[in-house]
Amino acid sequence: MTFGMYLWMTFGIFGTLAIFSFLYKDNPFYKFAEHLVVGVSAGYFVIILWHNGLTPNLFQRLADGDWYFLFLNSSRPEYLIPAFLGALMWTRFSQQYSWLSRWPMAMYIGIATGMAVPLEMANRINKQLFAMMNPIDFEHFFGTAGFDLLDPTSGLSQLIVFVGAMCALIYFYFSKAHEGIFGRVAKIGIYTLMIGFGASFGYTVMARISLFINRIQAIEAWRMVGFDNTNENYHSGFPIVFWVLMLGIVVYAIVEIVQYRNRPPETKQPAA
Amino acid sequence: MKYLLSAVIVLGLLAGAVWAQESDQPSTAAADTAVSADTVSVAPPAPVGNLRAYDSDNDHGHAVTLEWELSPDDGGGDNSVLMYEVFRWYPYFWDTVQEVRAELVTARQRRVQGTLDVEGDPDDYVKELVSRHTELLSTLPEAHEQYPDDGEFRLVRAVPAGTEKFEDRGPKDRLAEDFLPDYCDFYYRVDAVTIDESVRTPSQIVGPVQSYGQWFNTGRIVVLCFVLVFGLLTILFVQRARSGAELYVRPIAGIEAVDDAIGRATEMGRPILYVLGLGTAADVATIASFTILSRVAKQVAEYQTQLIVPTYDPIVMSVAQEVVKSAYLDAGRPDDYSQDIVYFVTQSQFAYVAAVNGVMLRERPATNVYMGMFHAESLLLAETGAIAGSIQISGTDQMAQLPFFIVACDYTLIGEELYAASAYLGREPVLLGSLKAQDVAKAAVVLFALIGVIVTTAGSSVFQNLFKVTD
Amino acid sequence: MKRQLPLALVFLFGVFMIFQYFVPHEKSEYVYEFLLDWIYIIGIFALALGIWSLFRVSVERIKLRKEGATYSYVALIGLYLMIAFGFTAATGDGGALSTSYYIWLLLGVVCLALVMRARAETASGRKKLLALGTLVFLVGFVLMSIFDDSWAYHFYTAEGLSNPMFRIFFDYVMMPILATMFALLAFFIASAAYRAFRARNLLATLLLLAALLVMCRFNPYLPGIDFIAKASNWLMNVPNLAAQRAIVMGVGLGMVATALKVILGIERGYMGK
Amino acid sequence: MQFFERLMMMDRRWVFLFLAAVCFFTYYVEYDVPIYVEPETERIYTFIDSLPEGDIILLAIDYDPNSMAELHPMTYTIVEHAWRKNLRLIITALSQNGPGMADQAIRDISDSLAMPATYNGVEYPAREIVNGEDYVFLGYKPYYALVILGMGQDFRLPFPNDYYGTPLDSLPMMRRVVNYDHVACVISLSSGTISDGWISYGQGRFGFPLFFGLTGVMTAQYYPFYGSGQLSGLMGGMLGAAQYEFLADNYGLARDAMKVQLPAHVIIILFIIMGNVGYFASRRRERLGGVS
Repeated sequence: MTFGMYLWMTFGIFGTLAIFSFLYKDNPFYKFAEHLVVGVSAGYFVIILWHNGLTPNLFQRLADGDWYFLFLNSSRPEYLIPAFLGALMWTRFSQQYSWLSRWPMAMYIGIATGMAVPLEMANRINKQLFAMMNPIDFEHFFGTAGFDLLDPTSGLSQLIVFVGAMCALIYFYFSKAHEGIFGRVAKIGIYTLMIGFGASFGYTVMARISLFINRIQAIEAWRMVGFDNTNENYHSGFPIVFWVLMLGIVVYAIVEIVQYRNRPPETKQPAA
Repeated sequence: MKYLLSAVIVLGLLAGAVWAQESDQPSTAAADTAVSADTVSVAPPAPVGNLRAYDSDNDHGHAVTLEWELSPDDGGGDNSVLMYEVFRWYPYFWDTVQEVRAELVTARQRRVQGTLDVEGDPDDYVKELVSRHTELLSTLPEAHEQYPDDGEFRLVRAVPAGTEKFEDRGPKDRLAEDFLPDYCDFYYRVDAVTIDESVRTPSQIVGPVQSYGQWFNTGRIVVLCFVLVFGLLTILFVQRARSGAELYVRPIAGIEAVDDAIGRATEMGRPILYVLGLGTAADVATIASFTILSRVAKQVAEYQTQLIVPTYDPIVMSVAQEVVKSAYLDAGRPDDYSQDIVYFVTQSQFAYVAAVNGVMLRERPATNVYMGMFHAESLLLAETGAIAGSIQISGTDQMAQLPFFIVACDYTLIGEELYAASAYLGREPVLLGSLKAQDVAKAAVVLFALIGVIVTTAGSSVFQNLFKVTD
Repeated sequence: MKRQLPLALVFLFGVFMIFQYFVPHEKSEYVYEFLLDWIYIIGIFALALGIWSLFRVSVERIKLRKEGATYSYVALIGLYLMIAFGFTAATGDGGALSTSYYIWLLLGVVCLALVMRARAETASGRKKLLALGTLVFLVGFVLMSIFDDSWAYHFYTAEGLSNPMFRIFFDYVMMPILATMFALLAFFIASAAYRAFRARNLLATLLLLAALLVMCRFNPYLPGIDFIAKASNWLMNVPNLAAQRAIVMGVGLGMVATALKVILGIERGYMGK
Repeated sequence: MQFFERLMMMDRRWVFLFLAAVCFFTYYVEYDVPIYVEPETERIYTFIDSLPEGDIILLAIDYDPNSMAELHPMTYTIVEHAWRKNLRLIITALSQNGPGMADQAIRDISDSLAMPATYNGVEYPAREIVNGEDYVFLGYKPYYALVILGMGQDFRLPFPNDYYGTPLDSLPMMRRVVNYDHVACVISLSSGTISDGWISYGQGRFGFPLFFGLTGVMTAQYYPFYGSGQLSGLMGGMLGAAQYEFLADNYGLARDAMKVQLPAHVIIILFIIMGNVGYFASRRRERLGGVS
């Protein structure tokens, strides 16, 4: 880990802390990091789409033609059409020609939705409907290995899955008001849905916390590099950089506390 | 009938050919066993039974399926069969085609790297090679008809003992090494092979069989029926809706909330924030969101409240501008529309959310409406909205984000209710027609599932197999 | 012409793509892959639309000196640097970039800033001065790139992707900031759990109870953890499965319906009527 | 009820500070978190564990760096387990900015395999990992749906040569390996969209055993496919990774993170309960006509 790379790593940690400072309030460090990532990620997309998207799909195909013939003499001139249509999309900016951009957009949406219709019907409806018709196993109704209410493979569970899915589907039935028996069936349906959402809620909480832990591990790795004297190009600069950043945080905290303490009374920070 | 006749003749021919092969086979085998006298001399296994070959169904061609009965010595008898080797008859002409192919592939690669040193224009050299290669390929069927002379059986692949079915599938790419041409007569032979490679027994040769692409995939008939019936239902209900038939749609809690939330915003004189989510213009949730946006924009234009629509995707931005402009037109206030109501922020998910959060904290909108496709940032939006003290109405079909919207927002449209909202709010007879079509389809699905479970639990899986989709 | 043709196009391509799914023949697959290539290219051009719009919004903020205009500079410079890194690479396989490369970059940044300042400047005298300054730096910028052979532009081949600065900006600028934005959610969940997640009605209560059951599984020191773990596993495999299956089917029908409406020209929302 | 009243009005930044402090503190405390293993994860482990030596597994690292936090532990523990058992790996990375990260992860793991590591007292013989014999890294190609379909015909169709540019035929491991029939199973680690591709274009079409590693957010959504048999196993988020690490007796990133997951979840559970108790208390007082 060279010193230059360690400086970049410190900048990465600075970016992390700048974004975390959003938790305190929307401060200049956060705005700087936010706009920097907006610009850099936009630039990154331009490069990735140029090198991975346009070059292999368009330029290399037209490569064996010559630019002064507008690539019409290339072995695959038909790729000029999507290029032209793509350029047509840019008429969006001019007021009077913006209707021209509707043709490529119409093609884009026509192809995308046309592809989705049979695919969604096959994968989401047919296959799940087929799975819904699996037989309910009445011999092991209360658990495959002896009496066990909580056995997911028992007949009872299969029955609950079937009834729950049916009622949930009926909840999404819009042609009949939810009253009487129909209302009660829809009620069971929305209850099943809520349990389903509760389950994915629980998993999402775990997911978010592991993202935060990942940030702790990154900061920990940065600290260890700062004091790792086994590293061959280690010199006193490493800990200095570490302490400079730490000092910066402390100074910023003090400035904020001082500002907070003697702020004018009427602009008391609303209990956010 | 035609096939039956030709099959019988061929069989007669084959019996002769096999008998001829049979006679010379043991002699070589005997010679080998004599040589490897020290190893345990394994008796040649019984041949594979009634080998059948036919074109693989429901594919784009370039594939032939072989089926056979296991040789009695595989699993039974003296169990000496280790594997089966599949052979196909290749005309020698095939080797010349392969040479031209290899030359063309290397020429192309070198052309891309610019190291193709050939007299004259390298592009023309490549184009000439391509035309020669395609011309050779077109004469392949004749070469295959010269069976059995000037060609030989070559190993395609070895499959372990116990397999009764093998699919000889080649890529459709003409430049691939193991390209399998369509419409050529193929002849196959399967050898039962023992541990000692040389001790084997060939089956009788089967053929001619041609591989070709089908024009309809029978495995997907069920999907086609569902799509066609659903399409007809949609057209039928839309016609009825157009002809003014009153179509009932049950009230949806989340949708009423949108109307009185706009009223609240007008009283308090604070703006309305409408977030179209992270989907592109082709995503169904975003398209549904456009309709709700046009309704909200029309009401906002009438009440002259401020509307803010930060967008994530360029096409969605341009479409939303179009939608809001026509909404202001319909409300009779074209001059109130300004280019900056709908503006593009960024293509990066979290930079977008941070910017929208900034707007929420600065502008303090009375109502936040989140309709469309949302991912991990949904909670960030809902939480900041709660801090800014606005009424929040959300709707998405992304199941992973719904739990957060349900517990953090005042009203949430769950999955399909978003699509129903665009029909209900838009009050377009046409959209209502499509919604009714969906309802009928749902009722049908529920019915089929009910019958299916009863029938399959009673023991017969006939009804269930009606709905089987073999890709 | 303005309205009928796009609708006809959507119908034509939509119906073709629907029936293409049922025709496995090689020719239909060839057209399928061909059309997929087309919308891939059109999609890329459309994205250039987005970048242009971001550029326009930033430049507008700087020109009108709106609040926070300095941050627009940061965004523009970030955009410029990333694009500059993506299209240039050091000659020779050393990959190390010479100092003249960094000077060239700096010239570009100064040029960009001066152009923005010139556009935002109203007083004509200063405007001319700034314009002159921009010209000088621009000439230096162009000359540097021509006479400096320690690095070169690569538009056709993808050496730019292995430019060390491109990788550094990806690893140490983009990734930490974006990852931290995700991590913010852990805090928002904590504060939302405390303030927003209310058992307002029976539905929200059911949701919270199921969530608490699933979350308790992480704490093996709880009494009766075996029962909780078994119950939570049952909850995932039975009620959750039923709910998700209904949602998958419901959403599937919704997607197909909306897609059909678009193809049949019933739903024109995306075209803005 | 003043206590809850004050708690409700408390500035939310104290909540952040409290959570951050607890997480940082527990990260440095050494204590072990026992793991309860679920059948969905166990089926993946037992399948890989039962594979004979030299079998090939297709590992699809289809995630981007922003969901690396949860899926990297899975990659590390599965690859290490497979190589410990002398299995061979074909690795693909079908997400746009994933290949660089996947390539770096492979180098990391092969270095750690080279050391005669004694993981928490478990003796493992050191092994030299050779590209082309123990693993093949195919890299990235756009249109993941077409790539999955293409690999069903032949790996060489979408990937004539591997990520490093060497043609597939010159790699010793790839001789006689053509498509999914020669692969024991496919394990796809992804955060959603590409997983759907593996279900409909991969398993739906070619019928190989398919296992999934998913981010926590997407796990619940894929249980219907586990229920209908299209998926043979499922690992959900950091917990799934920790369970696999526990089974493979390889204390790694996930077990390390579980130390922090435990208190964090306790805090959030407490907050939900406290928030709701405060909410009901204030509502009851309102109904009694007290000061709202």
